[in-house]
Amino acid sequence: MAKLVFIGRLRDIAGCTEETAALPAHVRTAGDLLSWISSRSELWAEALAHPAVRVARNQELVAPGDAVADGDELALLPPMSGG
Amino acid sequence: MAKLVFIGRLRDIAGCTEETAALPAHVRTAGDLLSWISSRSELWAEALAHPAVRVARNQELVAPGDAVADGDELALLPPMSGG
Amino acid sequence: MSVVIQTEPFDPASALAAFTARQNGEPGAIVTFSGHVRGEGGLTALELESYDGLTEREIARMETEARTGWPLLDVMIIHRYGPMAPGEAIVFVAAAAKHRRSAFEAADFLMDGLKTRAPFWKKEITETGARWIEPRAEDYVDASRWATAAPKQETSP
Amino acid sequence: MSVVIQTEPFDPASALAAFTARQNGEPGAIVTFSGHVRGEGGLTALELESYDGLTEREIARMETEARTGWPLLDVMIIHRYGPMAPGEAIVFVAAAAKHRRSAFEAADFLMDGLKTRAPFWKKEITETGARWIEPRAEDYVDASRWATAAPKQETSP
Repeated sequence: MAKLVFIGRLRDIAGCTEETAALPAHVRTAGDLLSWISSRSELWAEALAHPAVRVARNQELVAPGDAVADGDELALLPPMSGG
Repeated sequence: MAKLVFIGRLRDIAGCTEETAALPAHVRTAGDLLSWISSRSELWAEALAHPAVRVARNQELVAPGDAVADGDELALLPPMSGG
Repeated sequence: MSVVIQTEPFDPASALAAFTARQNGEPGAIVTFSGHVRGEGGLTALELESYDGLTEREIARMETEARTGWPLLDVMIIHRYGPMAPGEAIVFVAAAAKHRRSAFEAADFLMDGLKTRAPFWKKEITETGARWIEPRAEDYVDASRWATAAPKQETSP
Repeated sequence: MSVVIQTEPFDPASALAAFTARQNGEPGAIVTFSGHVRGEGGLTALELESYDGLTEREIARMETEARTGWPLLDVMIIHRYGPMAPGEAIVFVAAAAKHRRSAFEAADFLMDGLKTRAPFWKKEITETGARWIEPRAEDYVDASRWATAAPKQETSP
């Protein structure tokens, strides 16, 4: 099982802060994770289509090709904006 | 007669702050003034050769082609540097 | 060098006082940026969300990038999160260097990075509701200026 | 808007406090530059000479150029002259705008102008004597950046 963390406006879409989920066998990378969540609904697909959407694995930013696995804390991050 | 004012390191060369001088007939512009003062000595020629040397007429910056005349306060300004 | 992420309000002038006081007289140039909540469009509050350790770590990484790219004598970054009122300071960046070009460029670089790469998420709260806001297109364009050329090192003292 | 030329020492942090206090919450971005006397090379004092009305008038002209070139909400310039000790502030520039790019560029522009076009003349006083100093070659190069292209206007709010 992995812990999915929803940040910012993605939390509004998820309707919750966190979710414990079994990653399907085909979800092996951060990019796979985004595709998988995108397939949940049109709303998710739209929200994750922005090129600045990122994934953090155990609170470290990862690239789309980086591995994700059961046991990870996987955060879905909408476009960041400080300042 | 014109009042010549020497600023910054040009005062060190002049040896005085101000000088009252009759402008020669051929000194009609700020550029003429610089040439005239340059002819006083090698030291003056060197000091006024820097392209950032400027003339102020009655406390307004003027261009080399601008007129100067008796009665003016003519300041010779070495390269400016604030900040 | 200091990076502080906090929910408490802070005063940019006091931050500049502290930053100046901790210099040893070496820097000729100190550039600061203060970002404030703008009260336009009926905004009643701005709320910034952070994400645990990621936020502080990514900002510390930007600070390291700035010090690698420019010959800086000191850097200070203060960033607020949580709810803020119009007029209040969100962010303060100070960069000290011998000469002004490095201080200007590093502060500019840090702000472009904070606007587009700092793990914060912003919600505008108005009388009629709330909405998440994201970097403007210009923010991404500004940030891209630094990717194309390595920052300059000073060529003379 | 304010331009002050003075012999008295001043504190950049207090200047930023005053500048921030006189805003009405509109500016999102405030950029400041503080220039300090560097104590290197055995410097005991820096002395800046001004020239009567010319100095204030030329600096006011630069301030107008900055406000013409960028959509600024406020500008503050404080410039000292006379003798100054190492570590003391020589100059303070603050620019306030809705967005940061205008504030950064205007402050940068003003400093390049002050370094090369402000009617001040600088003398370094060391234990072994005094010497007049002039802009570095880089200062003229920096200043020439602004002559080639008209400053940008902001394209969006």
